[in-house]
Amino acid sequence: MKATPLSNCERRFLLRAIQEKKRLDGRQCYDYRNIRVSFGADRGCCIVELGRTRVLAQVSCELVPPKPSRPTEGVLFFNLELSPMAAPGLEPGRQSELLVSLNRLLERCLRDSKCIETESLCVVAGEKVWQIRLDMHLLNHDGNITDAASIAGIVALCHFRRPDVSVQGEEVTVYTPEERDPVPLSIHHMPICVSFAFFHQGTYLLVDPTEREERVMDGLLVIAMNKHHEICTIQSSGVVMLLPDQILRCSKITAVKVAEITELIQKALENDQKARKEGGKFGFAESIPNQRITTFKMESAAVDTNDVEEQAGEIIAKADPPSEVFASPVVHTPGTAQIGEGIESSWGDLEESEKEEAAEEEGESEAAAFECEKVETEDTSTLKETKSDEPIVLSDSEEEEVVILEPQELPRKTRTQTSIKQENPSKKAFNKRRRKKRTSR
Amino acid sequence: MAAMAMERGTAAEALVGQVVLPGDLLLLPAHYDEDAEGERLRLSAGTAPQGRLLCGPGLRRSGAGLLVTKCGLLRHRPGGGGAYWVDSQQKRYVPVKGDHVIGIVTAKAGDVFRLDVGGSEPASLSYLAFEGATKRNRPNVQVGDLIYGQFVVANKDMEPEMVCIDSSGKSSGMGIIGQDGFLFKVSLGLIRKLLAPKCEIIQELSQLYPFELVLGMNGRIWVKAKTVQQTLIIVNILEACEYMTAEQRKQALAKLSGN
Amino acid sequence: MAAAFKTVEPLEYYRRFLKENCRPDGRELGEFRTTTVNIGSITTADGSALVKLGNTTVICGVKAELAPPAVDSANKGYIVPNVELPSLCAERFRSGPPGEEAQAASQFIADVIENSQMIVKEDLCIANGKLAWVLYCDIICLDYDGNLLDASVFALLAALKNVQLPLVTINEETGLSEVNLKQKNPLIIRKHPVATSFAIFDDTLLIVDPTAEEEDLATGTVTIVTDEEGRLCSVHKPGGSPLTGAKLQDCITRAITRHKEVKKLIDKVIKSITPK
Amino acid sequence: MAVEMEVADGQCRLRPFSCELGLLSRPDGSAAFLQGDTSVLAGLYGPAEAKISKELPDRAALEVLLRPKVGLPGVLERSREQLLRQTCEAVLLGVLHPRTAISLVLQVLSDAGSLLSCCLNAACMALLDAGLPLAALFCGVTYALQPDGAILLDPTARQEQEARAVLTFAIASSDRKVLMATTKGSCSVEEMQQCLAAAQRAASTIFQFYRDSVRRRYSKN
Amino acid sequence: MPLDHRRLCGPEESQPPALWAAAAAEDEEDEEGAGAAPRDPCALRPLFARAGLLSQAQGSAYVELGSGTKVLCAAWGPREAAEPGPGRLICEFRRAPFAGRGARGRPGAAAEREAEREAAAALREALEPAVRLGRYPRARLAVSALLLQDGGSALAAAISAAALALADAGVEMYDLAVGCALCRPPAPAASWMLQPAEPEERRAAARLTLALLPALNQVSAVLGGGRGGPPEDWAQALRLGLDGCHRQYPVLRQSLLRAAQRRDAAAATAAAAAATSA
Repeated sequence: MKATPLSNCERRFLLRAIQEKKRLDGRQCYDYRNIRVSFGADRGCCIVELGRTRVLAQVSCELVPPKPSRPTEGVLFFNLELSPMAAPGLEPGRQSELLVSLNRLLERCLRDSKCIETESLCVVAGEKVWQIRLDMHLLNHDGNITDAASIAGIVALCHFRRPDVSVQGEEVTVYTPEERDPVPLSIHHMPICVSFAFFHQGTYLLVDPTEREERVMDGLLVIAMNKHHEICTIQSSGVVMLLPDQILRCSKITAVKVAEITELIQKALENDQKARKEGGKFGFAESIPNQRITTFKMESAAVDTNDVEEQAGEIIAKADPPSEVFASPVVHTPGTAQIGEGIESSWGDLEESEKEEAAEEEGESEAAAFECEKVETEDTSTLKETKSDEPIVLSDSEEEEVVILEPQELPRKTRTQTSIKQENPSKKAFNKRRRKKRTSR
Repeated sequence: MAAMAMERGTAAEALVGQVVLPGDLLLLPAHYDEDAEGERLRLSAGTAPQGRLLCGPGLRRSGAGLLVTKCGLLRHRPGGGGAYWVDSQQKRYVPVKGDHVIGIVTAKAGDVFRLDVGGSEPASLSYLAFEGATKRNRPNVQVGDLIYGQFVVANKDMEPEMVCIDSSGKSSGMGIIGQDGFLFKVSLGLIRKLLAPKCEIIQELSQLYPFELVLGMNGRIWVKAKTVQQTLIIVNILEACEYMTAEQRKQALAKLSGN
Repeated sequence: MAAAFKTVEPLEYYRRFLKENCRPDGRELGEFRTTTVNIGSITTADGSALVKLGNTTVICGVKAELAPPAVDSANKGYIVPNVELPSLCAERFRSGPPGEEAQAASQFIADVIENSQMIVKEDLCIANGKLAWVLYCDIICLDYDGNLLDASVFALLAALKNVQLPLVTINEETGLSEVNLKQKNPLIIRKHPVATSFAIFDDTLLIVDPTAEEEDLATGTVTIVTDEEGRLCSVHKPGGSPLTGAKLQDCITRAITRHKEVKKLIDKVIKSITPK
Repeated sequence: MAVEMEVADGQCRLRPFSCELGLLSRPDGSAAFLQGDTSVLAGLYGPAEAKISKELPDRAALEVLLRPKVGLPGVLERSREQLLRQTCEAVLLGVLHPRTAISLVLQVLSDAGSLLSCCLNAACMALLDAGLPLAALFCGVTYALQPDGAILLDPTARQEQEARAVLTFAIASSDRKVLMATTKGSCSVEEMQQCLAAAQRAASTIFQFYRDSVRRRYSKN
Repeated sequence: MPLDHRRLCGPEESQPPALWAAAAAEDEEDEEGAGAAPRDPCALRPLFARAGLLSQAQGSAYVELGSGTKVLCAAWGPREAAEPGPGRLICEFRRAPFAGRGARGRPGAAAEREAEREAAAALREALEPAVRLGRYPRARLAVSALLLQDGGSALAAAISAAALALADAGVEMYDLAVGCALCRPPAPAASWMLQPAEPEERRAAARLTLALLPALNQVSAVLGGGRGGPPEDWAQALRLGLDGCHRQYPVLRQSLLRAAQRRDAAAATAAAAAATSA
């Protein structure tokens, strides 16, 4: 799928609008788009919508042996996928440059910031630790994947609960949710990325660029920060010519945005927690915006299955009963058998014992010719080789293919060779001869 | 089985203006039944009696009736034998001969331009298919420019071909679209609505302030007003029309003109 | 003439035959091709079988290895089936890792094993939580002339019937496992699933055991797997032309007959190599 | 408990269904489909330009991708993609768009049982939303056979686990025929036919749900 | 997580049972060793060859050696290729996962792929001089070999089979290529041995595979290595190997003739059938 090209007039208009401090969606330069967080029924699952950009995140866990270098620490694994549904031009399984850099940035934001305590994920030092896996999927790309993914990632991590475990001696017991309440991860702080797009050689900057704005921007600056105003990651890309005070300005804006977003996240987490605790409804079904005309819901509906048994019985009764007549197998040689007659196959059919005699006889008559062929070779060595084929007899009724490697059990077929012995292969999968229907002509 | 299929069928007239789904069978008045087959043949042969029914987008002939192949609202135009078609809210454009569309130039290749029109393959447009163009006097077209043109060839088996002149060699409004202004995309359903004669939305908008507007059947809209701000307002209103009722739209417009 | 007609209008060519209730290769609509099985031909495998359905040829080799059971199923061994469609079996297959068709076939075989319980994974466990058998069942198509699934299921069954596992004991003192390669036992095969595939022609006609050509022209396929008790181990209809329940029942009826044929065949071939 | 009562009634229940159409801005068609807590998101692009290697001369080349929520797609996903693709192909009038590509991507959002039927429903809704020409609709229905032999409609993950067999069908809207069938576990012929007959009944309810969803969507035109 | 997601995977690690039966395994090897001792070093193994057995491939051949080696080959060509210049021969060599003794081969694993690629390259070396590639400009010829069971001398068998398959496909060739393998046992002063079996190959001090174009009497490929020996020693090996190739040639030729006859007969039958039906 090819992406639609950007026309010259769009490019010019967008840049002019930015100069006039106008944005397509009516935002101010430093405005973030609306953020919506919804949780799945599973723990550690959320969808974050940043305007029309949408990211799904899911956290999962598994008991694994720790890394040898860090025997008392859990393992963290992060992965963002750009699903081909997110935009035309994204292909499955392709590690584009964009994807690699996004993953590296998220890794730095979530792992290097040490926001998750990995020591608490150790079960048995050097033997078993929890591996926490965070999968993120971009579902719709309308710009600023970084921020959306970083929010989705941290929300999913906060929402996640791993099974409780206990260790007694060597025995590790993993409890089901019914036995013991699952435990949350211990998260020290929540780093959140805020992206700034730069235009006109760094003169203008926009927070949270949309996809179209990204297509005309010169460069991007991403700052990850937590609500304690600690910068966790800072990274620029593209052509960014920044003055020191611009970076300072950006970090101040970041602090404000991070505070807002953190509050929003916490509220969303609390609401979900409350719904779960009070036995209310939760999960994606609850977060579907009912008022929209594009959504529709149906309550649990009954399906009448009263007489399906009769209906099924009728179908079976009407069908013909299974035929009692069927072909009986013919065993050719030990280990090889066949059912069905007839159709020639180019692999040749396997031997049929009754015909062996015929083969034998013909073989005899050909023996002389065959030996001639082999004379020289047999002179030079005790050649154990046997012929692969019968020489040319084109009798139309019976033409066969013969087989050199006869099993020991059938010594009569060793024919002129005297030396065939131990190397006989034990089976005859490929000993074959062509059999024609004699009746055919 | 045939009986079952019949049971599903509903008289076409009864469903006009209603939502139909693929697989629905529309029954036509009985007198169409006998000669349903070979419909097209006779049409082209010109021997068909008047009152031949036209079967438009989203519908197929199926025995005596019509089979719906797209979801949307069933439309009917009386007159002659009448015409039925399905109006659907689709985003992806499929070129149709005679459609006026906005294309983006993606390449110049020999004597033709390649244009992205949002279909499954690029359309071609000859250098000479502009008003007044000759071998010497070629139009000044750059990659990335917008062109408003019309399909002269568009079918499923051939590469679509566009021109910017009508049959008399005049541009009649087609050609390169100005360098200013803004391009955006809406659903094909909305475009059809906007292009309908006496479209309320356009009429209401035109009372706000003057602006230029080009509507492509491929869902692309180019708009240019005096200022960036004014252009943006038009863009936002048109985009919002996708899901607004007339009532909501009037309220929004009133708010704007109040400002 | 006939050859040219076949090339230009293959579908019409087939229809002419099907109208007369027969197929270009002389079979009736409900007739299988010659089925041949040969077991034990690969001596480097712990069990093997070569199955031919007409031209279609499939070989299955089983290798048995030892591994600790998975944490969440401490009393179970593993069965790992994989179907390969190497580039030599037909022109359309590329070399390299398995494509969609091979992967779908692998999953189908895995489902048949699981659904039929032909081998109970608990039987493969040697010491709870410590040691279990891993049966790698590699099914390779050597010549693809249609109906891969039937041939593969049969080859798998025949190869598993052919498997001889050495005796493994756990030495109580040392806690180590000991393998006695001299003493071998066959696997316990609890069920004998047999697959029967059909191609759907022109949305209505069902023909059994389709060739590659027939599969190409068909508008869909159905595979029914039954066991010796006539239970359904798989009803696999991967899309294609819609069918009624009654048509599906016809397929099942044919599959039950086919099961009897194949079961007899496998019993006979196993008997032929069993030392008396 | 509730389940037993339903069986006693001779009735089976679908879990609450919801669906949102056109929720993604980039794809040409999109739909989220929820059955209870199971949910699948579908996005569709096309008919678009096909890669030459994938181009088909006489019809559109349909590609279906199924993305699991955790990890990369594997053999199971590949085999389900084949089921889904061939089901879609059976109703899609691909001959109307030769040499083009249609790409349908399904993302699992939550698997709480009957996932394959939810995938089928999401796929069909996305096809509808994209406005592709279809000869008919299809819907997915999953039945579980409980150890006591009773049949259970639209089972949850736990019910699937406890079941003796799980059968999933894709039913076409024309004549309620079977487009796709796949089974897990083993069952008798009678049981299979019962589930099929019941699935055909359930299909009517689901198609009505489709119709109501689309009606609501077009309610403001 | 570099897991193979295109195949069904079992446990991350598993061992063949023979590992746990160390004592027993040695016994077995000894037996084999003893059995091999009286083998005549110049003896060839029984050879079975058959051409034209696959229905889907344009050309095909199957070669089986008495030691248990089984190779199946298919050939296609010519097919249109994008790149200009003379025709290209694409060779593929695959080992069935169950082809070897001991642990199952892991298809797709790096080591496995590397070994297969090396064998494929050797195959191409051996075959290219035999094929009239100049006759197929802008075209591709393809040969795939599948080793079903490795009983030693596998590459040599694959070379013979691949040449047969190409010839069977009707590809224009100067000559057939015949492969032959040799090895030198580890014992000091041991002489080279023709067509080693798998255990012999495994223990060998030096190995050599060569391909001969018998009609032209030209060697098309030599691949060997191991503990060094004097040049005369290797020359001796070469002579022995060439002799081995020459001795195999009639059998291979015969199988091709057979295949051609069979094809003619089938065509005649088909023609007759068409005639009667008409």
